Amino acid sequence: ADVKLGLAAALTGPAAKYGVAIKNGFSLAADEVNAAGGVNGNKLLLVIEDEQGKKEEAINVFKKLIFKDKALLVFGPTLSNSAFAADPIANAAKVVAFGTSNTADGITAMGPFTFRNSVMEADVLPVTTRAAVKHFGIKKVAIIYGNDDAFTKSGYDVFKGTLADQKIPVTTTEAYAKGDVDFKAQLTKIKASNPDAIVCSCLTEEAANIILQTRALGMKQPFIGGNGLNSPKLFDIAKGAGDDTIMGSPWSSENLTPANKAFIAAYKAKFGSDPDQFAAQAYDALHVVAAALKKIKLSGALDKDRIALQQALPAVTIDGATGKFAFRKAPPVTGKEVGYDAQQEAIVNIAKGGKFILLK
Amino acid sequence: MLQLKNISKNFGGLQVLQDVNFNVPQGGIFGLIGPNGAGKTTVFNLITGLLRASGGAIEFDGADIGKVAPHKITERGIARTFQNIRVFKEMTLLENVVVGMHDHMHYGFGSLLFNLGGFRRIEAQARERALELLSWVRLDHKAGMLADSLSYGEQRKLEFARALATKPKLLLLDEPVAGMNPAEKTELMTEILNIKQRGFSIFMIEHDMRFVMGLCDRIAVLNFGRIIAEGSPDQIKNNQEVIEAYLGKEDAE
Amino acid sequence: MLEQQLINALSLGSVYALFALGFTLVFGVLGVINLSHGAIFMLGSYAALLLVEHLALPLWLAMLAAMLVSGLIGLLVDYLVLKPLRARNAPHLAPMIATIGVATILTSLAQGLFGAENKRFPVGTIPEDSYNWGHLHVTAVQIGIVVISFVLMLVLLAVMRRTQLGRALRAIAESPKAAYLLGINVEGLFYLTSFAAAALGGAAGVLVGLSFNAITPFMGQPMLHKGIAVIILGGMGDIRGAMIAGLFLGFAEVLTVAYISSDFRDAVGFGLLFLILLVKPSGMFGKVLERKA
Amino acid sequence: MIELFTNLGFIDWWDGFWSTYNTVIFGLGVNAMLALSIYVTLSCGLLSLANAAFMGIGAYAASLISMQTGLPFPVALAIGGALPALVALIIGIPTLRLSGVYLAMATLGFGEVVRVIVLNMDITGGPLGLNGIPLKTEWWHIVLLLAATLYILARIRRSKIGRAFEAIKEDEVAARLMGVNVAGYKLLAFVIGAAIAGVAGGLNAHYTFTIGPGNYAFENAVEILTMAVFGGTSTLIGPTIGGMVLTLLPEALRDFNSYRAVVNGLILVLVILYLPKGIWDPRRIRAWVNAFSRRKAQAGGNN
Amino acid sequence: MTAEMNTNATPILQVHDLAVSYGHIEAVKGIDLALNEGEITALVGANGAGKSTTLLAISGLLKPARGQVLLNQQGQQQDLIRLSPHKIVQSGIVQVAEGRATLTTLSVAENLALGAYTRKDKAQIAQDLDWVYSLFPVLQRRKDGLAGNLSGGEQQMLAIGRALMAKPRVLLLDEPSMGLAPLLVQEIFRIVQEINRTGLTILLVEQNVRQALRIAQHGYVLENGKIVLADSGVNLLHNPKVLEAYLGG
Ligand SMILES: Nc1ncnc2c1ncn2[C@@H]1O[C@H](COP(=O)(O)OP(=O)(O)OP(=O)(O)O)[C@@H](O)[C@H]1O
Ligand SMILES: Nc1ncnc2c1ncn2[C@@H]1O[C@H](COP(=O)(O)OP(=O)(O)OP(=O)(O)O)[C@@H](O)[C@H]1O
Ligand SMILES: CC(C)C[C@H](N)C(=O)O
Ligand SMILES: [Mg+2]
Ligand SMILES: [Mg+2]
Repeated sequence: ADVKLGLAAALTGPAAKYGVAIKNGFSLAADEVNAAGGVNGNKLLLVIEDEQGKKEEAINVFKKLIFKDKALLVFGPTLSNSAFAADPIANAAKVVAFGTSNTADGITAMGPFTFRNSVMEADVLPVTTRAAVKHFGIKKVAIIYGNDDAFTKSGYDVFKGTLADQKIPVTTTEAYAKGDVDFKAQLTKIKASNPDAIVCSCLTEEAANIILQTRALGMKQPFIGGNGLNSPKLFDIAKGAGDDTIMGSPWSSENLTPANKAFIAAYKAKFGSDPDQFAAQAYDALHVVAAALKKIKLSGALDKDRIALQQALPAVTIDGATGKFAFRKAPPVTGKEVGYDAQQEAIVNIAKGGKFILLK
Repeated sequence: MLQLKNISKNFGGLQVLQDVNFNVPQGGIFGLIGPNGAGKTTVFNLITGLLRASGGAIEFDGADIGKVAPHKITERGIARTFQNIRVFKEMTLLENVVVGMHDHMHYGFGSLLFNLGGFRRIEAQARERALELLSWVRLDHKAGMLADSLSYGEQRKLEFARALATKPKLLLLDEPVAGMNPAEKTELMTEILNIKQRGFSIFMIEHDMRFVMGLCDRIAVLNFGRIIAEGSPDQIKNNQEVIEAYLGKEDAE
Repeated sequence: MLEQQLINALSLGSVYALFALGFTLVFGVLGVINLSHGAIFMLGSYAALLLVEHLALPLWLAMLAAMLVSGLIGLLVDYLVLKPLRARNAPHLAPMIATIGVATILTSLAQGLFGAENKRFPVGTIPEDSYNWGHLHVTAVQIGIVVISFVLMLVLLAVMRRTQLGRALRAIAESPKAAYLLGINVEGLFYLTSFAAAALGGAAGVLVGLSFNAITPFMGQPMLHKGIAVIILGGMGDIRGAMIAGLFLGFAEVLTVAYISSDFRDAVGFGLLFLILLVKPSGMFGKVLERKA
Repeated sequence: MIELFTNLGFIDWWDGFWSTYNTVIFGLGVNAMLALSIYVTLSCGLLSLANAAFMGIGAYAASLISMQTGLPFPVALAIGGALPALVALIIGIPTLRLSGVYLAMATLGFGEVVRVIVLNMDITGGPLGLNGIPLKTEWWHIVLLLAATLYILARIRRSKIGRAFEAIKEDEVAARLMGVNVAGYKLLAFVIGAAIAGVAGGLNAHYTFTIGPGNYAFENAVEILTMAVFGGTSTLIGPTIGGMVLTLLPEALRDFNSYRAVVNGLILVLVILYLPKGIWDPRRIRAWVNAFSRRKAQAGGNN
Repeated sequence: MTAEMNTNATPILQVHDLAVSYGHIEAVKGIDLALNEGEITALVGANGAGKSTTLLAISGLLKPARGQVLLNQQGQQQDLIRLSPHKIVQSGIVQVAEGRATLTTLSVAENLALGAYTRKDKAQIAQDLDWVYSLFPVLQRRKDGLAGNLSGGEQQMLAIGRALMAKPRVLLLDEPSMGLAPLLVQEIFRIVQEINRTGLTILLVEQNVRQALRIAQHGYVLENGKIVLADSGVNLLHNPKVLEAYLGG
């Protein structure tokens, strides 16, 4: 029988650029698995729903996937913001919620059924920061971040801690809100504080614009950011102005492992465009689940199977597009069972000529 | 019962009333006349608390009401009609009148919430009384219609009934017969006399001289914000200054 | 830094003002808070973008064409939605709610047609580097925005204050019935207003698209919020008020960031609005009729 | 035996259906309450857009109580209603002097201020909002509170308070001179609306697991208004229906996928165009009924 | 109807079988009126008889259920029913509506300027403005103030003045004397006669029945939406029915 896997992704709305990549990554992987005869003879069937990048929709979609479509597990949602809203439902229903792009702190603290293969900001940013500091000889930085989004805010918190740990003084901290387009006031202030680099906990749209406006103000500082910046979109908008931006991610197109090469080629063949981190993580996530499914025997009783899957998952390791992957139990929270984070090394990239390449 | 003492009012630089003094006696019908823009409506607005006087005092039944809020003034027993009709257009005639009884409907919140006897009795009485008031102005047959569907003149009558519903001691009428034809005016004159008989005091502004002279016991004349004459209808009719400023030579109607 | 911030404020304020001009015009004349103004603004931006990208039109021509396109969309919205509501004597909130529906439709259509992604004008559409005086940096778009906003505002102001057309528009604003009795072609002027307002919105869209490189189907929404604050601050329907209030908001936001904290930037607009209305219940420049009865 | 099977099938189906759609179903009641909360102020001629903020205050208050104290749910809900009412009382006094759109915008401004405060506070979780709010709302809570709201509002409507509201809506000056304490009644309407919105917020928070500052912003304020106007604001039935229909609509349109919002918007526009006074317009319905019975009578006469 | 209608005068405006309803209520039930060129025609009737409704229908602000409003344009009869209101004004029919329709947020001068909206003859407009100011000096004194701040009577003057600025061929006056002081009432009737003498056709709706019939060549009496009497002004003035019903005996 088919194994139904739910996917809640932001296919429309401002986060669609991530969501569509995610969807592509999943369908690519599912096709591969099915072409190879499925898992234990069962075909994988993706049930894809659009959660629009909104909390409320994420909740609705999760419920639909879990209760109506009776999916064995649910991937997504795209944004951490939505994950905070939707994952508790999966936990309550004892269904695995598997995030492939949620990087905020505390996602997996929501319960034992929360999994993610996206690497937490808390793991990525310290590495990124250290590399950037070394590369540019940075003494002090300014921060700009979106203060009304779970992901950008949580990224900011991590940056703040990291910078304190690494003893890099912060000249000024500036915030913006979703949908803002004019950052000149904040940037002028940053300019006056004269930092060596600008740390940006942002989603791509804002980041690109921030970078452009920084340059228009005659500032030359490089940017440091997290996976929010990791989209070709950044360069569509910012063009060359984005150069020298340093970004940490578990995936890079230049990471020439066989698995990654195969992934990139297959993706290009299927969709005619270059993949990105989010496609890669989605692609890997499906393979992780496929590996877990191989290990269990589906009984047909949904409740049991769901739990079986949850129990099988933590032990899975694969060598995927993002490299070697394993799960790691999330940091404990008193009085609560927790889920599983990704155990993966971040790769630090630098933007050159309109794309991210490995920082050597 | 109502005393205006040295009332003055200005809007920005425009002096609209200056040292206006007069008394409206209890029980009678008092008239205020004067050319357009003399400040008559402004006097009403001051009395009913919609405007604050720039100087002077207004006393009603011996108490100063110069700073009392409009709804409190109504509570004290002054009601009015408006020159530019202000009925509640989207409400039925009956409801319009019942709104006027607002202050006199005493039931507790509990009674309201659980539709207790007190609530029902008071509401029923109010409706009954409203119908009666509407019948005074011959609108009872339209009681259930929306006020919006009334013609101009009918709306005036509705305002009249609504004002009476507040059980005023003093009724202020701002041009009550504007827009009515002579027959209707005559009818309303009888009505007003009836009301006076029932113990209401009336203070009216009106440009229709036959009406004013026929009804009022006393008349004050306002011109450019000053009282230029006060007296009985006959005195006013023959006052040279009033004739020049207001009445005109030949009395046409 | 202050000088630079003042320049930032002036250009930001001009954007707000320009957006608010059309918005307040519609309110002033039609008495409708047209919540689709943001969507029309967005479409103006896309129109110019498409013309520049695909037809390689020069910018000034693309801008005029975009104004025409958005003007026509405004006209269409008026014809299909606002006019029937006028004819049916709809209660005053109905048109506003209907324009919410229109905004939803236009936004999601744009999303379907152009995608949800950020777009920008091709590099080189306008000179991108800034003019520098010492440490001051001003871009060509910034200058363009300020100049165009002021010119459009002055023209509109002159029309409203000095011409018979302007008087007629104000007459309609107060009472269409009275206007009809004066022989004013009320419906015609409603259309004209909707067209002109939308065209102004479109112009604002093009300028914002040019200066912020963030053309998205959703770009109208935040602008709409600011626009609402601006037209209220300025006194509903008051052209000059909208202009001044737009600038004022720009300065308030920028100076808040500069001297208080960027955390409060978004609260400033509505926070000020809240405070100012408490002191002046009809906005900074709104006139009140005092006459009560 | 067969019966038992079908019953089991039904129960199974029902379980799935209920678990999938209970948020939507709960949303029916909560949104009806929200639409009613704005109806109260509208019925008094106040266009107040603060209800989203009041809902938020109620939601945060109730959730924090549930999450951080051991107080029972009814207490949390009661405080969720009382706190916004108190806030309404305080801000109402200066704000309610405003009229029309100016009031709308001042209240919107108030909402924005509340949002930014919540965004910058620690106890509220800042932009992350509160997550993992215990699931305490049950269907009958909503039914009960919606019914209570409807009952109380219906009683008020038929009383001198309701008439005073209506008179104020039509003509403040005239109402004042009919002895109506206009400022007082406006404040009353504002406070009642805030309390209803607050309770609705508390209920909502306890079945959505999560709340955040973005849930009570501009769009939400406008959406609440939309529900009321869409349903029709001349009776209590209108907002109730409006809240429910607009909750169901997006769900019903799920099959339109990416054009769902287009269809949603289109329906909104069309309904307003053809029913400018909302879906539930008693006068129109009466007219239809009359026309229908007349036609029937005619048909009867012909026979 | 024994009226000896003035057969020399041609009707400039003819209302034929006009019926107007508000929802289910028929307020005007198929009436005929004829306004002779250069004459004053009075239309009288009780409150709610349908006078204002008739005028609004002629001006195109209410869409009648049936009937015609025919305007005589150089010998051609044009039916105005289908025209939109501003076209009707452009063809020379101007109304001073009940309740004045003052544009309260515009200044007095702007109100007057808008009266001349359909006109292009600038020089003549300026002259007419002076004339209106001379008729109503208070308007000149308050010309820059907001019209909404004028007293009731002042607004009435403004409304009439504004209509005169339109230089109409036919002037429809709905209770012009309402709310005016006695002196001014005289003045208004004098002005009505004066402008009538310049060739203007006037349809006068008045509650001041006596005065109205005194200056009107023709009069109609409207009752419950129907014309019940039509005669010359003088005759109506002495008609016992009219005396009883409208003049209070
Ligand atoms: N709010 C205001 N601002 C400026 N002027 C005002 C205001 N209210 C009234 N006025 C002016 O005050 C004067 C007196 O107005 P008021 O309405 O009292 O006159 P009135 O005697 O009632 O006249 P009428 O008989 O025409 O109704 C008028 O000239 C009017 O224009
Ligand atoms: N908007 C409306 N809706 C419903 N009925 C109306 C409306 N306006 C007027 N009517 C009704 O139509 C009839 C005629 O009204 P109209 O205003 O024409 O009377 P009128 O002769 O001008 O009276 P008045 O002398 O009082 O001004 C009245 O019975 C009135 O109740
Ligand atoms: C798509 C990504 C930018 C999402 C982001 N990492 C988040 O957790 O919200
Ligand atoms: Mg007056
Ligand atoms: Mg009339």
